Amino acid sequence: MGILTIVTFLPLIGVALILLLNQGENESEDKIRWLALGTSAVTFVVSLIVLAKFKTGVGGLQMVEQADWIPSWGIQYYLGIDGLSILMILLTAFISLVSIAASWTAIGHQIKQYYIFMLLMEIGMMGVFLAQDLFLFYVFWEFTLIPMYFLIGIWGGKERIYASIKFFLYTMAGSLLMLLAILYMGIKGGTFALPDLIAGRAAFADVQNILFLGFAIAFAIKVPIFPFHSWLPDAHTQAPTAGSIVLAGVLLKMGTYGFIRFNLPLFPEASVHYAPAIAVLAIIGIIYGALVSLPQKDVKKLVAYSSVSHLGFVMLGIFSLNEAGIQGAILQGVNHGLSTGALFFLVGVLYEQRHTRLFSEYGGVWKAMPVFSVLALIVTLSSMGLPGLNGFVGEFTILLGSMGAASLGPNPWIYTAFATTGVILAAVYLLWMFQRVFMGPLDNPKNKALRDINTRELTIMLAFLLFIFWIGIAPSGYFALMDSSVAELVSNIGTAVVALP
Amino acid sequence: MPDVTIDWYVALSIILFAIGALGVLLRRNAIIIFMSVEMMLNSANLLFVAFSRHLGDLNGQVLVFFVITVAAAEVAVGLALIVTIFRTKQSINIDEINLLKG
Amino acid sequence: MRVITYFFMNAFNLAPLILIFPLIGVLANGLVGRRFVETDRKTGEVWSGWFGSLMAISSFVIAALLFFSLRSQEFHAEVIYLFDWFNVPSAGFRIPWALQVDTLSVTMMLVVTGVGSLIHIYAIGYMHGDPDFSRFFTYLNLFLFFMLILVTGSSYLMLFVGWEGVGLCSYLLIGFWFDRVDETGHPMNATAGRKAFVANRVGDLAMILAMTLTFWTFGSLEFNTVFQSAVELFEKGHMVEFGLFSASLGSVLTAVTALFLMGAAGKSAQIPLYVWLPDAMAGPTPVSALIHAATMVTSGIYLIVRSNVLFEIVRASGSLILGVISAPDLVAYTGAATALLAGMIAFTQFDIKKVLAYSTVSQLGFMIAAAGMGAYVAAMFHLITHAFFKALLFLSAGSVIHGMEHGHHEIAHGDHHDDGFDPQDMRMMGGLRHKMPTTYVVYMIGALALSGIVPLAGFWSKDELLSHGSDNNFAVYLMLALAAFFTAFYMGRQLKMVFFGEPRHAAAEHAHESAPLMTRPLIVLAALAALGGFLNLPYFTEGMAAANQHKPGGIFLGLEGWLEHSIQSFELTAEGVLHMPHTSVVMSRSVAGLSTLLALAALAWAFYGVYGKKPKTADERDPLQSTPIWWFAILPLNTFYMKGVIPLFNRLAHWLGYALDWDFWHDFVHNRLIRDPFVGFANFAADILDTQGVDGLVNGAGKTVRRLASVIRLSQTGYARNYALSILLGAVALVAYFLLMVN
Amino acid sequence: MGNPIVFFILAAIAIAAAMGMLTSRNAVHSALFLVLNFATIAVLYIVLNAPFIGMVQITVYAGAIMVLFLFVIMLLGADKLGGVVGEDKWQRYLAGFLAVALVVVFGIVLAQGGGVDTGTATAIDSSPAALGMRLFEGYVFPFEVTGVLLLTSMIGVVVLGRKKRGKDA
Repeated sequence: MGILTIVTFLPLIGVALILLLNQGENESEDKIRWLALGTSAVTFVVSLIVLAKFKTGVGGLQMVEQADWIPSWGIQYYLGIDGLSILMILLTAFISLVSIAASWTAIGHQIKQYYIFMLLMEIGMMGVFLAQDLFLFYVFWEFTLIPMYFLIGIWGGKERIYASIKFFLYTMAGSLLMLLAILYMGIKGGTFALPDLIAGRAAFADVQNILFLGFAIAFAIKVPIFPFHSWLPDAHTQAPTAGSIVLAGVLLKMGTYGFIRFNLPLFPEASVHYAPAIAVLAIIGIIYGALVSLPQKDVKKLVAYSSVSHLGFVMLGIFSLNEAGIQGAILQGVNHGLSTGALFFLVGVLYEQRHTRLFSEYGGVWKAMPVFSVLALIVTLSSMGLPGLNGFVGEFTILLGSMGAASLGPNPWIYTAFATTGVILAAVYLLWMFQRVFMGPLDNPKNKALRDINTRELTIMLAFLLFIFWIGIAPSGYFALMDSSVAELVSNIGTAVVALP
Repeated sequence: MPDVTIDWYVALSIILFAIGALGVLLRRNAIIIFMSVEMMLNSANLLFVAFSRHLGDLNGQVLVFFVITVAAAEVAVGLALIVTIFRTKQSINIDEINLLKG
Repeated sequence: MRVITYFFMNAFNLAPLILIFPLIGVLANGLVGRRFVETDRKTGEVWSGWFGSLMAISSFVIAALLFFSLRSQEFHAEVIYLFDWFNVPSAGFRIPWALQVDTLSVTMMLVVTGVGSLIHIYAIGYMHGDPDFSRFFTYLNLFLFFMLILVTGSSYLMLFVGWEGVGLCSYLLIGFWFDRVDETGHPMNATAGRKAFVANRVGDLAMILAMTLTFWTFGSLEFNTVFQSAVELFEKGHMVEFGLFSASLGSVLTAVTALFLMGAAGKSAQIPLYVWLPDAMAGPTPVSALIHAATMVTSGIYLIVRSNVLFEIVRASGSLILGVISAPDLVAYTGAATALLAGMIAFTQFDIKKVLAYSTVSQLGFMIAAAGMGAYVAAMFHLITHAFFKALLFLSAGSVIHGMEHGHHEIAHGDHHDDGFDPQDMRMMGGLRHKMPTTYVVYMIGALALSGIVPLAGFWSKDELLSHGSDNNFAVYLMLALAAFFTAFYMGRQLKMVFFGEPRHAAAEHAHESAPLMTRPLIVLAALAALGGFLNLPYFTEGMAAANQHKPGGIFLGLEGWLEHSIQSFELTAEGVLHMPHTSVVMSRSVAGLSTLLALAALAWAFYGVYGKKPKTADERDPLQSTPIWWFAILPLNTFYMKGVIPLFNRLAHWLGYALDWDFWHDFVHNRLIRDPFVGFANFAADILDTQGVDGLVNGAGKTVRRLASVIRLSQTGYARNYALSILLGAVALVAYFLLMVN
Repeated sequence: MGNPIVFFILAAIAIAAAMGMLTSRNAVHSALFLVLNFATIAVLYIVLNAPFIGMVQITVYAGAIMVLFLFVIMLLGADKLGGVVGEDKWQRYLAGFLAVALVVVFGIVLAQGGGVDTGTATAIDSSPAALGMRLFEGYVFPFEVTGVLLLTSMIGVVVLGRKKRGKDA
């Protein structure tokens, strides 16, 4: 059994152990929590082992595991990792660990089921990033919906049923088109293995625009690209804190990852063909998301819309179709996971104490919770893209990519200029958010009783901050991880697209 | 007098299978339904052995061996279930057992 | 002895310390300072404040060591590599964290750490008793840290780190008293900080675009590489090509430099982005002195001076923006216009700090204009002297405010009854020269230096700048000369209103001198403001200049001789690329004479003319209030932004957020247009649905599924027989299909 | 593949026994008919050159399994619950139709002679020894799994058959 299988299915052991425990007594509730935390911690450690075994100079797949699954259809159990997915694996392991730790006191009922779903979620996400067989990928892709559906539907806010069903059906509807595209290619190509399909992509070159769209819509809904974002504010606001963290941290990245992993290498000409259109949607998303964030009355909704804006940057980077753009996009995916995850966590800390997320209820919190506020400030700044913190690194690399993007025609600077306005707008809405919560007079008596951050929360935040600073100050190691794979991907696109100079 | 070909065995097997199926569908007594299932299994076994002979392939017999084993296990568990159900419902009438109703 | 020599002459390895010291200060004050101050106020303040100041002083020492090291190795610049920051090998994008130590950056380091140290010490006295004492010093040290990154960075990207970092500190310090509210209950300080940050971000947009463009043009963002390849490309006359983009070097650099101007306009408060600086006065006064007068706001000038090669290439290439004006000229005109406009707005202010704030905007305009004209050394010269006297003025103003507050405190006897008293309102002051003699003297020196009176620092720097203007760009010269006249006038007005006449408020009568901890740094700064001009004295006569071959020598042109190792301006002539003089080597007597005359006239006019007898009471109208000059109090951009752009923006955001995204897209399109017909169809088809409470397209689908299921579930009788039957049905159908149809 | 006369006799007995099982009102009779059916089939196995399977059929099916059935029938006293489905006549008709349809379909196919290859049978060594070798050469793992399955079902039966603590007793 290879290490990738282990890292994917390790949480199953935790699930099994939790199943054996009785629910109800306080003692076993704690046992469940510790078990879940321990399992995800071990998974995180294993993911670090994967990192240690990972060879940076290699562009292709590593640690490949391949076995027949349904041979008559050419479906394989095919796992592999490369520069495009290594960071996603680490992010998944990290976010899962953190979100389980973050649920410690926030979840009060049906604890057993809750942690089982969290661990199942982790399996699904790992599988999505590791599967190299389209069919296997699809199975994992759909599998992630189920735990998230329950996480929102059972432990969510007031409108949780509405939000969970909307989340489920919205993403499901998108994936159906992808399933059709996958089946078409798999049956025509006789295999579902991604590397084989890429090698034989000439076979379906004539319909690649349609196939591209089939995949693109599924991923676009997941990302979400404007105008497919309507499910996001509902899901984010209704999900429990940990659900939001996972949702923003990893689930959205599945969409952007899908574009990089499947759309670009499978349909290079179509990618170039659609690049300007997607870039325009991405830029609309950047500006629109930022503007819509501004007047929100609910903290979580603001952060949710800000995701639309941030993910716009990621999409722009991907469809720059050059090394800087794509690497920036991958890294920005990670950054968004960290910053927004941390923001959701912070909101959760406040919510646990005050049971409201309305701005009007807050103000001057800095006076009551100084340490918390400083941490929140750093995270806000990271989300805003302050140089020296992680957000800037990704954003700048993306903008660098888009400025030099051949895929965006002879005047890529127009795209870049519009995208960069997001930098201003991010400052506008994030500072407005920060001011409404933390600054001003502490005049709501309920806020005076707020306790500052406790050790558990501080530990979680420090874990976030470690990466926020690390990526911000010394990201070269992160780039080194993906460089070869991205270079190979880009040259792969380049050789396929003769039109490109 | 024609030679006995594989066709004859197929025919016999199908008839037995059909009778078994009828038993499952028509009888109310759970135990008899169970016996009918066994008969359907047997008809399949018969076909296996016949084809094994016909094609000169021993694997068919191996498979029958496994089927018999599984059938034995199945009967054991199935009968235990029937006993348990009888204990709670005081009946083995299949029409009174609908715990799976949606 | 040799060790010491080595130590002094080769301090380059110590350069990282200049960043590390402030960082230590940040960590110390940030992590433990609060607890320290809270346990024992008195000693805690001493420790916290002096530790922060000590870190600033240490940085100053390092800067001084670097200064000597540079001298000892003949001004040869060094780049000290620390570690990789960006490294994207396949994209060829590699930016290290590295420190550029050359004469230009060391100049900035000295100014920043020198003035910074004094202000740190002053702040120990000024912030005494503030509940967030240690937080203040954390911010100050953090600011120092970022400012030093800005000036020492070896690449545009590193400069940008400092650029944004100081913006952040500015935001934090303006909003230092973030819980203070105005009459309407609005937290004005927090809002002012936000305004500063957003205005700066507008400039940052330009910076990011400029940097990405620079990278694709030259393949690097490091100063040395960029400037070298810029000159090479220019000499070869190649086109710039990347991706499908293609343009001439001149037009690309025009875009880059114009974007740099926009960046500088944000940070250095130029038209059209100056509006944040006056509001920034909401921060504590040491902050206004350090950040919003002496150091941070000058980083725009530093940027332009640093990029002098690019600006000069644009000038030489003859590329115009939209065929109208070249980028360096635009810089010059922007600066001159700002100098003039801000000078006029300063007339109309009553807040002692706001006058100084607009004055700062105006003086920054001088520097920008100088840089735009190619007078880079003059710009830097004015930057340094301005740092001295404007820091002095702000700190003295702080001393005045402090004195007024104490006076008010005395008369109020701890009774916090507010009678509309504002310690910063000049109308409530008057006659303070008797109450606060030290402050009065140093303020006077600062004001005269700013007005450009011989032989104080401001005279020399402003004069150098003006004479360059009269040689190269007469329109700019005229605007600047007029601005200089205004400068003297509003300073005269301020002096008169604050220190002369009779006290117009009880608080002013009871004001008294500030503590020595505050006044001593003032005296040091006053000395610098008086003597700063000697940094770069011009030759007084043509003969003296000729004797030295028009090169720096002796006490003359010291700064020029120092900076020419970093500023490599050149112009294109028939012979090729030539070095160009940065400053007028010889003093222009006509320019100097005229500006001195104008300054004296303006001072006198303010002192004895307009404000000769007025105002007598605190609520008297200003004599200028009925003249057109007063329009500038409301007309300029600030009103336009606050009343026009921002409400419009907010309304747009609100409309997008609620009307478009929620009501239209979320509710109407998804619910009415997609869900309802869908559900309606489902109702019709299934005929057992009710239309109550259906919600959302997806809900509709969900409910449809559920309703469909409620029909289908009837088939799930739970009777094993029914299941068996259906299995058999399927089996027979399949068998029939395979056996009959397939054959 | 055997003497036609033998085949017909055995087939007739098997079908008759099956019908008997289907129609008996008494469950004990049904079980006995089934034993007869199994025994007939065992003979057919032997005719088909599968002596080992035939013996297993006798011992396991006709012996062990059917004894178990009888045992349960008597234990529960359920021998009198006879008859067929009462209310839903359509089910009865449908079931009958399907059974006939199944037979008819195969009948058609067989009549057309297109169903299976009707070549001559191949003789192979199917002695118990050969079967054993095949079992242990190619099917060791399934064999082991079968063992586990039996063990599992045994445990399952024990658990199911055990009286619930504190409920019945």
